[in-house]
Amino acid sequence: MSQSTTHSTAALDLKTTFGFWVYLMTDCVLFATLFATYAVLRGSTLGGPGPHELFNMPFVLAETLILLTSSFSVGLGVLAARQGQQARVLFWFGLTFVLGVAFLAMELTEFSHLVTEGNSWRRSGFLSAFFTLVGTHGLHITSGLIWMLLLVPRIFTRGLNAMMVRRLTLLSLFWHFLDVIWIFIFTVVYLFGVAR
Amino acid sequence: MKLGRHFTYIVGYVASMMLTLAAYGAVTGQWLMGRWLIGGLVVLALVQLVVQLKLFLHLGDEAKPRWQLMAFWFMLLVLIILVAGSLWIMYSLNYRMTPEQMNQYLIKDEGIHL
Amino acid sequence: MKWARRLIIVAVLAIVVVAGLSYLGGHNLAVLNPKGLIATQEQRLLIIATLLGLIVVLPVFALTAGIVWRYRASNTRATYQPDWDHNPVLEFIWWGIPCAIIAVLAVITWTSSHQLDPYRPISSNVKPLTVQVVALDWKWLFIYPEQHIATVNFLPLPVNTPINFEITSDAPMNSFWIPQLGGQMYAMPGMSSQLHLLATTPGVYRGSSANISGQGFAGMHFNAQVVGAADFATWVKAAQAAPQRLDWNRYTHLSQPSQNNPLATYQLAAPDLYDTIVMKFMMPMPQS
Amino acid sequence: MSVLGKLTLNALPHDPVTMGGALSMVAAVAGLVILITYLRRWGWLWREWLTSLDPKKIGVMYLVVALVMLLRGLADALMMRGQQALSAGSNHGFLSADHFQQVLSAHGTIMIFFVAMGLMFGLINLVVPLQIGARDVAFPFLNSVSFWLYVAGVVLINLSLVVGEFAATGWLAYPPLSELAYSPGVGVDYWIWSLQIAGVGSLLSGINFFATILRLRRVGMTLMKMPLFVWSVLNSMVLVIFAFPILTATLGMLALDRLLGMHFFTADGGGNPMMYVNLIWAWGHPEVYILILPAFGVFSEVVATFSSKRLFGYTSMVVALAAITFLSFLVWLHHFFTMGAGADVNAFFGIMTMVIAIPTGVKVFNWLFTMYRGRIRLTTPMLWFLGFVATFTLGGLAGVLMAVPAIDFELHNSLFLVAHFHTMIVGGVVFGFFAGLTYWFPKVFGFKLNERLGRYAFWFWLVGFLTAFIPLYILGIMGATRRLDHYDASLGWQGLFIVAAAGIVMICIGVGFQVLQLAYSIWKRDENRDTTGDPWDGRTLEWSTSSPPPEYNFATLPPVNVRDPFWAAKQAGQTHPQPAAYQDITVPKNSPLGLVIAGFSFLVGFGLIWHIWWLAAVGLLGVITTIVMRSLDDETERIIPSREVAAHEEAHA
Repeated sequence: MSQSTTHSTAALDLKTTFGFWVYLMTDCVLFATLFATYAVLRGSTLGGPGPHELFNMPFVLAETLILLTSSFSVGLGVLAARQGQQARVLFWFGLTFVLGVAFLAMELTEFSHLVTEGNSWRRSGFLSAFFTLVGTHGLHITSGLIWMLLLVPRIFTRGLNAMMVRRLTLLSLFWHFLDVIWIFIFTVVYLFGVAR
Repeated sequence: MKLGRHFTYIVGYVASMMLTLAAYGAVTGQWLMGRWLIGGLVVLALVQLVVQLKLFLHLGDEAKPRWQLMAFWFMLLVLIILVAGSLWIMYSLNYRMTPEQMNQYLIKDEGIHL
Repeated sequence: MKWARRLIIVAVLAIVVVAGLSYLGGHNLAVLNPKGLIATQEQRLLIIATLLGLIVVLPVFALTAGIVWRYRASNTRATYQPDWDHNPVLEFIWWGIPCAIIAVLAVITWTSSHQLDPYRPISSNVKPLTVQVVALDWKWLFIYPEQHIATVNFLPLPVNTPINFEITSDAPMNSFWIPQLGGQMYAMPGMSSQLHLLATTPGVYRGSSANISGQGFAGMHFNAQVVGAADFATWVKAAQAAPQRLDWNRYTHLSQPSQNNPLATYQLAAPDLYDTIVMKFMMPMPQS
Repeated sequence: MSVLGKLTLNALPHDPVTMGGALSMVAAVAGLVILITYLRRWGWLWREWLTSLDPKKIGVMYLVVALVMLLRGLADALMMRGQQALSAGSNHGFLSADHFQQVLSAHGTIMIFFVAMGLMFGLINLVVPLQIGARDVAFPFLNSVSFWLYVAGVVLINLSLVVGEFAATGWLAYPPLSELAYSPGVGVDYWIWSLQIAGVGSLLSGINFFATILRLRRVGMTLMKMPLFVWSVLNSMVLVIFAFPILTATLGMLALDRLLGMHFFTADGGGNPMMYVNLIWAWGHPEVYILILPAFGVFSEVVATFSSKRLFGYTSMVVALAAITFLSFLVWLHHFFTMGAGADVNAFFGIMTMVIAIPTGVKVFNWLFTMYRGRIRLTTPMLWFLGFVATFTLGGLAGVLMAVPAIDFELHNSLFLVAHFHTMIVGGVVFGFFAGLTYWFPKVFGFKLNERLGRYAFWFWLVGFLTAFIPLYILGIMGATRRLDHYDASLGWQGLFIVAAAGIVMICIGVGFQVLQLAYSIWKRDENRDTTGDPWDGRTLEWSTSSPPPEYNFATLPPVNVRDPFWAAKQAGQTHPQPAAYQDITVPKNSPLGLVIAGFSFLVGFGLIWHIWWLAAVGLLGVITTIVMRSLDDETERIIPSREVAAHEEAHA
């Protein structure tokens, strides 16, 4: 809390992590709005295809497990960063990056598959809500990957100083948060959609 | 202590994996039907939420006063008010607005349990 | 000099109030001059709620004036207690009394919301008349399904007859409102909302749209002409012999944006015109 | 699609009135630029103000932009009142229907987003760090980014006057009117993107001050020892944090409808316009509480200081604030009772709405009893407070009336409603921020505002407001709906519209006096210079610094252990304890990157409005690269040597 000493890293960590956490809370409310709109528009298929015809469940399960694994690997990455093991940090964050790209690639194939079949976001209210909800999560994943790409290589030049550990921790918070959001997309959009 | 932190992540990972597969199985294997299935899926999702919040996001591990935890609780409150409120309002509006035959169509074709 | 200034202010205020009241006397205070069953009940509610509110508002004005006058800095005789900053009794009063007032108002709100729900049919031994209202781009279309007639921009109604309005729109969102007969109800495309009114006194009552719907919004007003049952019957017979017939393609021509449409009466050629208009927005999209 | 997307020469205004507005705005901006160049002040402006990260400088800039936008908003109001006073029967006034609807939409949007929010964040930046005894906000760079995003929103919305058009849909652009089918022009896009950009700025400010108040309070200042203004800002920031994401998502979905042809809120294609109304008000109602709570906070400070008394019922006031904050998330349906929801739903939200009147009433009573047994000095801030009590109480009563669904069916979207929310916003928010501006002006600038001219301004504002809006209450009862650009002469409404027009003229005279007051006070600043730092015999920490306070606010950070710490220090007679020795103080270095990020965001907005896709892409890329550049920059702070600190503190003591 005290400001009199030059910026002690502890105070800085506390303040920055708190600010970032509050940002994550605002993102939760943003996704809540998209979920509410999806739930309202769920029935507006206009006679077009509903969730039963559109979702390829094994494909989505694979996506979910990949993202879950990337959440696990980013956690280990931060642990390694706290213990200053530069090589392990690069390994775990590299793995997270690869898994993240894989998840994104699968999602984009699912989207392009839908669009080529004529079920684009223009088709009905339901599809608009589906593309926007899942797409916004996809955009967050993309920005997380860009953040990783710009941050992790700097370990070579800067090493694992206090600022780098703090920024890697914030990145892991963001990534875990995205996995939590995906749990609800997987459940509300896909599982509820296909449930009989 | 070193194993401790690793251990929490491993437990978190395995637990989340199992919860996801259980939910997936419940749907594709049709272990439960109708409202029971929806209820089951909600429970599994909430359990996984708690698991990831505690083991991955370390919710509540901060020193007192725990502002992050309080911010989370207030966010949850706003989220519930917003989603539940919106659904209650929109359900009441839609039910009173869409002509009768449209409601039947929704129930029959889309499987919406009005 | 000070007293002169105050006298002038009081005089000006008096003139303003008198001029205002005389102005209002000569004009139609629609919401406070109800001519329908529902509007009368809503007016009564408005007066009750205002009185309940004044129980708190008037003391606030009195207290403010008194305290500012008594404890003004120049009045050194007044007691000065800089550290007196809490009193449980006072707190109890200004938490308690407003809670009580709001509790009373809440009960009134709960009962009145259900009693005056626009979707609640009005119980009456007279056979209700169904009128289907379609808000178009900047004019009103009224369809009388049972009588097979339709009118544009004017709404004849029988007195003392419950009227079941079914309201939709083939244009941006509008709101169907006749202040002297009752509350308003939104008119929305692809949605059919309901409103139940009953006119108690014959006369001509202005109705208008209460929601901005584009350029011609200010022109979207009409007259609800409430007449006796016999006059209404004669008008219906005349309308049924109207030269113009309202079928689907005349309707599509009518629904093109236009303003200041002349009053018109049609024979209704397409009996389920209203449902088609509502379902029009539900049709599957052309494959895009 | 040409390289300039939809942008062509005929986007420039054609009709005389818009041309007049556009030319006068362009002339004003050009005049300003020429003046600054003539005075050779660009370097000074860039160094001292535009790239500054000092929250006090950013606060002043917020106030300047917000007050300029107040003038634009008032010009719109004048045009509306003029049109409605003239356009009865055969006379159609001087504005076409479409132009009138653009003016009313711009008036509403500018007044809420760019005047009220601007004044609020201006005051918060100036006062909160000082009142909690801190040297800076939690994230200084983020504060600069937020301000410049706000300015980007201001520039974008005003650009719609010169290039293209503005939304003709009302300040909340309800679909389906705001969808492509009924609003094909760029107007609605201008509305969406200026609000999105400014909205992100507001959200970041909300997070910034939420963290500042919770994390950077002076040691010993527990929550229950904070000044009431800081409490009101904390509650307001909670509302900002949890309400603005709803706005961002809803505007985003409307933008996707218009850009990618989606069907969220379209009339056809499976869209549900009612969901937009539901979501926009789920943000909309907390928004109006975001604005009014800091105004309540200002009143708590002003009334306590000018009654020379402790604030009455501190705990009760804090509980009332928390109750209002929580309840403001439970009331939004009262904005569309007439859409046709069920009686249970309407009744629940109606009852919740009237319950909010209880804590608001408690606050008013606590202010009255703060004055009780005090020594009341009727300075201008106190006059603004009394104006607030006079108007806000009536407005509150009208609000409780419309909380009852069955009554709201008769009053919704009528001029009665318009008069109600203007009473709440002008009587509450504007009077509150004017009181705050006058109260803290000497602290920020070092000299007091002229009292006599301030009183004239107040009386013209109050009488002008009542003259403008009491006729609207009556017109609403007579069945006049809002947003009418024309009405029949036979209705007998014209008389009241003319009285209302007289009212707005009086308000403009009031604003004239405020401009005169500012100019006169600046001219005579040496005579009423505030040398003590405590011009009003204040009670809280900000009065313990010099006026204007140094960049680092406080040389030393002694712990606080009581409410109204400065008042206690004055009673104990040691207001300026001299420490043994002063230390170096670190302050954030100036940075232009906040302005650059906002500049690129402006390009993204402009590109998306006019479908100049490459420009939007360039803008986005620019934003990302600037953020990365900022994260690479390590030396973001500079040291103020201890002798400089000592020099200033000796001068002030």
